[in-house]
Amino acid sequence: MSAHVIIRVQRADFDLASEYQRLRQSTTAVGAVVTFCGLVRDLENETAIDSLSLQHYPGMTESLLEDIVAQAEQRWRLIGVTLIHRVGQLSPSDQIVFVGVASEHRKDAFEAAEYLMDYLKTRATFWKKIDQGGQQYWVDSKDSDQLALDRWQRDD
Amino acid sequence: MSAHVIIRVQRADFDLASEYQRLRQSTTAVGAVVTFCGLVRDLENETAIDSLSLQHYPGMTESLLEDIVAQAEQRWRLIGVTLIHRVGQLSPSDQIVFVGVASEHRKDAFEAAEYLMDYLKTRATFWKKIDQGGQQYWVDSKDSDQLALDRWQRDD
Amino acid sequence: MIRLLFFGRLGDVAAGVATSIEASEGLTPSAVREALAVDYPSLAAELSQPQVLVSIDQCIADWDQPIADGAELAFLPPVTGG
Amino acid sequence: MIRLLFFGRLGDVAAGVATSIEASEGLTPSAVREALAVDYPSLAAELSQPQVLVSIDQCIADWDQPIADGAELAFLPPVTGG
Repeated sequence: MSAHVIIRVQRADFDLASEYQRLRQSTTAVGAVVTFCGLVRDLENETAIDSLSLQHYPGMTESLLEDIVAQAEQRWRLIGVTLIHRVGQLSPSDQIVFVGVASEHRKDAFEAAEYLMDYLKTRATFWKKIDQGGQQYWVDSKDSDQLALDRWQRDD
Repeated sequence: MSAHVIIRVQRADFDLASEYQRLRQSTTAVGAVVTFCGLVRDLENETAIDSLSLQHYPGMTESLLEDIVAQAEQRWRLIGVTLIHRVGQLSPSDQIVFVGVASEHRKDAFEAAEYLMDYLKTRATFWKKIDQGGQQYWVDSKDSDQLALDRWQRDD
Repeated sequence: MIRLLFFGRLGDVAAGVATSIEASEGLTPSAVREALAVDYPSLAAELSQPQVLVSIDQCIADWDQPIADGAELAFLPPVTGG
Repeated sequence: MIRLLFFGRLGDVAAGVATSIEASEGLTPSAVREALAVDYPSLAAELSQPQVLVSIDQCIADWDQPIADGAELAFLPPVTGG
């Protein structure tokens, strides 16, 4: 069984409702749809941010995301997977990333969605730059993201 | 910190998009929103179903759902939680249940949403009756749901 | 009087059973089940299944917990929502 | 010629650095970094951070992997998407 996979890297915003409807209607066997939306938080290091800009490595990003989805498909029974990541300039509360998974049973959808996010965070070639009161700086990677990933590798 | 909690047991369908928008706008600190939608599957015991009817224990169901959310709030940092469960007659592909969680960081939202579903499945006073080719029968509870719950209790 | 409620498959088996029972000193869910066994042995057998829970006034209760007059006693088979 | 790409904070540090380098027999990412150290010591220091990865033609590569003529070599700081 091969899942219906959609991967997009785009400047435009996305619409949760239409992404959900597509996943829900993948087949009549769908019993569970899990979605994750990541939003731009208002604070970074406890200080308000003005904006965020996201750079990526075109071509490489998409192929890494395809790899990540293929790995999830090997671990869980998935009917549909949608992965959307925005690039360019974003403001607080804007949507950054969408992961949606449709499956027969909830466990597959929950675990695959969390796995996809953990891998995306530590593997996919995106970089965030923050503008905070006119000061621009690149965001540092987080140890917590590496730890989140390690958990799945212990299970291997 | 007390989360914005909405709990509803209703015959009417629900709209993922408006539930998501409410969760997303709980506060400007929201960085992650996880949603789960459970749908009526087309098959039960590998045979097509005609419809499903959901009975519940009015009053007790709502207070059990409040307890479940309160427990999740003790374990994770949550900004918003919405729990909607439908009752009455449903058809294949209809939405049955919605769980939405908003938090600062994704781990809280993912884990709390999965926990809420695992508890709801094994604790909340709902009963499903299936109509399959004119034959009506009550659904048996699943060992897998009890196992899903046990996992959280080991962590206690 | 104690109000009796039967949910899920128990509701089907309890079709025609009285929806209330006289209160009495020290009455428990177990005693109610035994009283029902006189006229409804198949219902009492279903209620004796180990997975069946009872609630008193919408709180999960023990089978030997006393039931106050005016309370609501419900018999709950394993739940199957979600 | 080998195309050079610097992402994230490395892009800022590499401002003004040539976007390509002459190919040569057995050239590796390590050797490219050493060549850059001559004119851009601070960039080379950043590239020596242990978390910096390299990719050749968009596949993660070893620092001592040979780079074919016409390839694309990218220097990648730790990713921070999502």
